[in-house]
Amino acid sequence: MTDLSAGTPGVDQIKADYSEMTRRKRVYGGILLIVFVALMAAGFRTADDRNAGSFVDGWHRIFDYPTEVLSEAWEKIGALPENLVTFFPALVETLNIAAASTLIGTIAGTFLALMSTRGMAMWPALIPLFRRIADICRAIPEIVIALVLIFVLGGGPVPAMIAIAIHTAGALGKLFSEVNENASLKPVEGLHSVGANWSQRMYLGVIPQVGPNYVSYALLRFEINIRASAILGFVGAGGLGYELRNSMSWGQGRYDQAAAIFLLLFVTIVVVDQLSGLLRDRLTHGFEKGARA
Amino acid sequence: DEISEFRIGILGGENAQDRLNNNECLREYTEKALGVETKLFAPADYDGVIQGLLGGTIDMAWLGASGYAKTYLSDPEAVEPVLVKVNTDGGYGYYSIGFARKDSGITSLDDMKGKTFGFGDPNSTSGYLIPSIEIPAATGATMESGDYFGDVKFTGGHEQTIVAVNNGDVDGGVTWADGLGDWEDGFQSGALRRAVDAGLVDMNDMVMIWQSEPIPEGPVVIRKSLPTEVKAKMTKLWDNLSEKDRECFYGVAAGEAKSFDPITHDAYEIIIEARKLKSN
Amino acid sequence: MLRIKKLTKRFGDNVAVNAATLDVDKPCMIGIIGRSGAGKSTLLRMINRLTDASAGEILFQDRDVTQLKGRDKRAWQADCAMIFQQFNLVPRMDVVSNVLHGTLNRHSTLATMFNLFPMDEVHRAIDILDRLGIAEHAPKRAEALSGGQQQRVAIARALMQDPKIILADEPIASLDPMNAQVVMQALRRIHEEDGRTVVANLHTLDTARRYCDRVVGMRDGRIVFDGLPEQLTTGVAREIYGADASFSEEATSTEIDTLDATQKALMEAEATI
Amino acid sequence: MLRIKKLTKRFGDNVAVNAATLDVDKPCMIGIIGRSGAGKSTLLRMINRLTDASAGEILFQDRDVTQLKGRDKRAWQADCAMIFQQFNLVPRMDVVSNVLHGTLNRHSTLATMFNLFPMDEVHRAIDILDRLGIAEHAPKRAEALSGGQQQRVAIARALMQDPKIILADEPIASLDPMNAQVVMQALRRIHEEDGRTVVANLHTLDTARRYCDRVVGMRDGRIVFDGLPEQLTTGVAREIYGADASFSEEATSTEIDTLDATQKALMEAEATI
Amino acid sequence: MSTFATDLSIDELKAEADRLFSRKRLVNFGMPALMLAYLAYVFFAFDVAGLAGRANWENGKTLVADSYSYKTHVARDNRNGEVSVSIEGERKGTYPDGQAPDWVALGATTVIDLEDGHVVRFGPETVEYDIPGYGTVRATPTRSAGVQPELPAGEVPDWINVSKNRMAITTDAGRLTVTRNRSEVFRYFTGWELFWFTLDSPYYGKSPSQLAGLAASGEAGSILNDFWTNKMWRHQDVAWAIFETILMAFLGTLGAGMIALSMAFLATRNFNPLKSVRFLTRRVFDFVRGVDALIWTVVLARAFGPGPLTGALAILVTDTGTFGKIFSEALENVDQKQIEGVQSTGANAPQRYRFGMIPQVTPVLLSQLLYFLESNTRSATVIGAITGGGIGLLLTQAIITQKDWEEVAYYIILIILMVMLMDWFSGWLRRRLIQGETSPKRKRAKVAQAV
Ligand SMILES: Nc1ncnc2c1ncn2[C@@H]1O[C@H](COP(=O)(O)OP(=O)(O)OP(=O)(O)O)[C@@H](O)[C@H]1O
Ligand SMILES: Nc1ncnc2c1ncn2[C@@H]1O[C@H](COP(=O)(O)OP(=O)(O)OP(=O)(O)O)[C@@H](O)[C@H]1O
Ligand SMILES: [Mg+2]
Ligand SMILES: [Mg+2]
Ligand SMILES: O=P([O-])([O-])[O-]
Repeated sequence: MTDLSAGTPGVDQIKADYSEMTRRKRVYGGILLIVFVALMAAGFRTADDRNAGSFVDGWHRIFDYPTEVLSEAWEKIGALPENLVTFFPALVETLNIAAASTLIGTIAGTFLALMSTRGMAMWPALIPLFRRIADICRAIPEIVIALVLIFVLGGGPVPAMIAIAIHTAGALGKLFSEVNENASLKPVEGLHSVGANWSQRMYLGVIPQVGPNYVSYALLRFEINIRASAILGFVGAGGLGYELRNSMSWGQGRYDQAAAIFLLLFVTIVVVDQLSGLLRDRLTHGFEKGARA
Repeated sequence: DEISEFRIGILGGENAQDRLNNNECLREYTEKALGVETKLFAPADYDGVIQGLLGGTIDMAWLGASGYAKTYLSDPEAVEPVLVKVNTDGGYGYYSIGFARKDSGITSLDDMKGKTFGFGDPNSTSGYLIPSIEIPAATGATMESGDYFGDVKFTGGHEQTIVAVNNGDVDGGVTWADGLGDWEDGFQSGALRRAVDAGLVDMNDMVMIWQSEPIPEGPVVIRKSLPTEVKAKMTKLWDNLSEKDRECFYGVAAGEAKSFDPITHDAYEIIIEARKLKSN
Repeated sequence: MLRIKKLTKRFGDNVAVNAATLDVDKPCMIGIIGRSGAGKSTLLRMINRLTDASAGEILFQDRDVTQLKGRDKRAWQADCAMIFQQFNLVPRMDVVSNVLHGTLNRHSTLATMFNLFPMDEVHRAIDILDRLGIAEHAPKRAEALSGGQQQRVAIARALMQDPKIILADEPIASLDPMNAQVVMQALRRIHEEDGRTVVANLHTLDTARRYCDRVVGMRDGRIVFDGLPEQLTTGVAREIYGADASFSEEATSTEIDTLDATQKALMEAEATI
Repeated sequence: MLRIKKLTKRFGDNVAVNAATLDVDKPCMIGIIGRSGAGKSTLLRMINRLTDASAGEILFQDRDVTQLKGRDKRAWQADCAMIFQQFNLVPRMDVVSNVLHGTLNRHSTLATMFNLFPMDEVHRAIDILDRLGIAEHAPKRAEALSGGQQQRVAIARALMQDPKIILADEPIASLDPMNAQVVMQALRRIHEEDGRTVVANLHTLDTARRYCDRVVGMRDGRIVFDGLPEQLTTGVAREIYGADASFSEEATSTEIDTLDATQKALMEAEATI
Repeated sequence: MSTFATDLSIDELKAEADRLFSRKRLVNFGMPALMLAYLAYVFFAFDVAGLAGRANWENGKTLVADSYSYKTHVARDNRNGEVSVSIEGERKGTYPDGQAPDWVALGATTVIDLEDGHVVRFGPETVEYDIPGYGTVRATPTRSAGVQPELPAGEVPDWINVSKNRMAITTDAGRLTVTRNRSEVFRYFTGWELFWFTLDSPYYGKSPSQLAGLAASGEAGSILNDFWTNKMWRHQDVAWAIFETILMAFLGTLGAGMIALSMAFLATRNFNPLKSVRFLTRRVFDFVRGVDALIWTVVLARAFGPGPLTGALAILVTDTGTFGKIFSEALENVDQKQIEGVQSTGANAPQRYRFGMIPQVTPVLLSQLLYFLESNTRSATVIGAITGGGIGLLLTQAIITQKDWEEVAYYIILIILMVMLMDWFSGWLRRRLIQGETSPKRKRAKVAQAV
């Protein structure tokens, strides 16, 4: 690392090389920019072309639908409290789907992560297997699993819960194993040397290190899962999404209900978002404080 | 005023790609007739097509009666009905059929008391609108969950209703059929027949528990603001399709039928009233 | 007591420990020296069974330790405590819990999950901490302690195991001279007072000379010296370290009083560049 | 040349620099010493106009620098290069680009947005790097360099500005002794060869003594000493640092040769505990 | 931090440790207990026990079996005596008139060999089914008297379902249904039949080597065309659908990135001193993020109609909120030192941003963008299912109509591959564009945090 290394190229050589590098960078940068712009433009044109309405014709109509919904909702503003009460149980169901699937997914994700991290896995040879399992769980959109399960199990919250839990397990499995990779293996080795078994090593050596990060990610996932569970309602998995789809789909005449459900959903998402943001902040913050002490 | 393209919407109920394939010939005829590029769109549910018609992004579609009523109620100036499918027997009606599993012991609406009842799509005439009016008339109670039926659900569509009943997910449900032919075959056409053909249900395991009054077949509608000449051309094209190309007609009409014949808004007043009734 | 016979460890083509043979017949304090990569750590890790041997035997009271599996292996690990250069504590847990980890082998997973350590063990842990002079830190998190204190917690954990042997892998390498002294003295005291065998990898000659009864020198995986500290002449040291005549023993020293200033400063400068 | 008159900076109730007055009439190398919080950084930052003064004047060639705005202020900054303790380079950009940042003030915004610097400036940048002995690192990213090398890049950036004054805020505080020496020698050489004024905040007395023509001592925002290095006796130092009689000058030393071994080792022991 | 004596005696320390451990045990028992209690509540609230009873495992089996097998229908129209053979009973899978696979012998009496001794005969009047180990079942369908079954003596087994107008027999070899109008045999085979070519293609049934030979002799184009336009599996449409899905994700993500970047400055303390504007921008971000992309799809469908543009715009709107939040946080967290370094040379504001800030935030922004590209591919699938189009629509429709599970399986596999490909691609691009990451792990963790 010292500058005394012999045989350094002459300054002229360095200058020539550097000029060459700069030119090359400029050319590449230019090409990249052109390619990017061309891709965006071509992509937009294709999408516009394959769409029923075009962007130019439609953009001034983007407020038509919200206006229709809101004006009806406003007319029937008196019915709002009643609507809110009517759909509250559906909200509880949606929250339950999200919470239960987050809980189950977190547990499964923890397992997947421990199984697929070098130095922690119980069966190191199977690390690639568990990684692929996590990848696949993550790659399948929830809606696919949910629809298949609805076929077998019938509609309702359970297919949605399972579908979201599977996806959550995959997503968290990946995130957690990244956290694990950053965790120090020293405590694990220390525990190994006293004759602790695998579960003791994981529980005492790994979990305390990664716990706050895990919780933080799980909370984030909970936010995402509330949306997911609402979306799955659209395809028959119950909860707020189901109610929202029915009333939106009926349209005029039940837009007041749609607005009420939407309000419930939106407020819930924002509240959970804020709360979990606060909590996560505290977790990571507290974590740093602990390290500094 | 000129148009630069023509967009036809196709309702759900069958595989999206099958629907597009069945209507491909119609697209080609339209292109020839109008001389502009023509596209087919097959959104996931009834509402997708309706929104397209309302927003002016879809020019023509074959709607269900209730769907037309919704379009009309949202914006009376959006579309006008021009044609209707006429069955082989000359009529243009079909039925909403209530059914249940044989082994559940349910044979009539009376047995359904306290049980779970399944509707299809909220915008379906036979899967929701008509039964939601006629069944309360028959039972003398509302369709609210817990009033007469223990629970009332929307399954999302005709196919889902059949599966839900077959699975015991709901105890009874409603779907559509033409009422012709045999129960064992799932009638001549309709959602039940399709399910039988697909090997999904065995009609021996099912019983019919209710049948509605005839429901008028939904209209083929066209956007009002299109140039008169375009509307006339398209109406003529559909009208003549049964003579011009039998194969194509079969695909567009989704089965055997006589032809598409002209119809006007008045035929749907009653459905519109019914729908108004259901809007709170 | 502890007999190591032709113990060998290969990592691919690289032979980390090459037919090491060692005989310990009575409790004593052994220092293992040798330059980086000589195989010191690997040797200790094989004894503790953190690493599997490629060949050879480790006999403890005439039982072959290398053959143990599962529960037996963990039981052996419990008998043979290990102290690491980087302490290897659980940093976010409190000191007492870290010390109690020494008893894990005796408890079921479930019991440890619910923190069901018997109270008398908790008290014994505090007694051990007291013996090492850090009892007042008991409720603190391990990460809140200084390096020397953490290493003493690690020693406490080892003592909690009530082991027959204590292995220490460069226990003072990451400590400053003052803490190093405290830690080495603690180890020596444990050996003297409890009569336990202590095997410590050391990277400085003078530490080995000062605290050990017996010094083993390793070079390129082989044991090239095994004798009393007094036999460790500069010539022998040169051989162990494979150094030429310019070798100055003090270059490896960490003892507070023997530092040659310039030498040290230069070394550090090098290390940081 | 540079005249500072009653320069004051208040942060709320806290007076960081208190009526500092300084007169530099010919190019020289000035070291500013004082303990942490004495106001050294604030003083330099005010001269460079990174921080606005609360009161007082900074006159450079009889123009009041504190009053400059916009373009004029930036032109002054270009004339008065600053070197930071943490180098303040753009770590993800290559070394030459970092050096070229020294010319930003001379180029139009548009050209610089696309990173279009004239080729002859690129060559000059490499020449400067060569002068500082790090030309071969030219195409590397700044973050890939060691601390001493990064600081030399920062110096190169300063030289690229072709400044009338170079301000250096503890340029060697985050460097090890060897790199510190290289960097200080580079600064000294720049002063000697180019005849530029260099003002450097230093946190060690001996560095100030060794490299500076003139030493300024600050305490609690005030300039309490201004004289030749030779005048800087231990007594004066004690006053600057506000230390009691136990103050030992070497405690602040980073020079390689003047280390007192025991002292040093103890200090480190303290630092790590 | 050194060891200064405290005034706690050893016994006091022990007592303190006792308290510490009881507290820990409380937490150790309490947390799992709470989780268990919640799961138990969910178990009852969702009626999992009842669901397990209602679950239709037959459907599950059908689904699994159907996803790797297909059935060939041999159907006789009892009114006119015509026999047709078709794969999956679909028009586009029908054998041309007079043709049939070799296990079907067409004639006055059509003999269908279901193997293992199972033989079905469609006679002019009567349908016969020889079932080994049971006997021969006969049925005579007439318009007037319904289906008249003749079964071997004894109890009717549960795999035979008879009523007046219908008879259905399900065996391992196949399935026979007879109604008054129609007699039909299903025979099941493993595989995805007609995946490469449909029956009407001259290349149907050719081996790969034959095809290679034909391709070499100049028919490659037409072979490709027949495969591409396969009516059964519609490879062309599927490819377009996948493309549309990716297109939605691509346009939505990058469009959102560009809009969010320009808006993020408005929400950042160091660039926008106006607190009210900052507040407003942030609430806008929160709002568009809080309303899910799915809702935006529904809202935008009125203006733009169905299609990929609507889906792309829905993603764009939602992600503008998400990116806006992430980007403004990244902008607020920039290292001031670098900016100061550039500032000290006399650089003006744009130059300070260009050199002091852009190099810092680019990696963060880029990696976020690329990460979302992958996750939006999944969102686009869902959005497509509701209105947009693309592979999501194909999939949901195939599931809802519930007959072609092999197509469902095909689509699911394609979706998984697509998402994994996008994951790999975005990861690859991330590494390429953000080369020389000093600590990739830390950055990745940061990225993940934001998702
Ligand atoms: N897990 C491993 N995989 C491959 N090679 C290894 C491994 N562990 C150790 N080695 C190699 O074995 C040899 C001996 O290593 P070991 O750590 O035992 O040496 P050491 O004497 O402890 O050195 P140090 O003083 O650096 O700790 C070295 O060449 C090392 O590279
Ligand atoms: N931006 C600021 N806001 C408020 N107070 C500040 C600010 N910058 C510096 N100060 C205060 O001004 C005083 C002088 O700080 P300055 O950084 O100039 O000291 P210094 O001599 O450079 O010390 P060090 O050796 O720690 O760098 C300190 O009390 C410091 O807390
Ligand atoms: Mg070692
Ligand atoms: Mg300072
Ligand atoms: O409106 P339907 O066609 O579903 O009755």
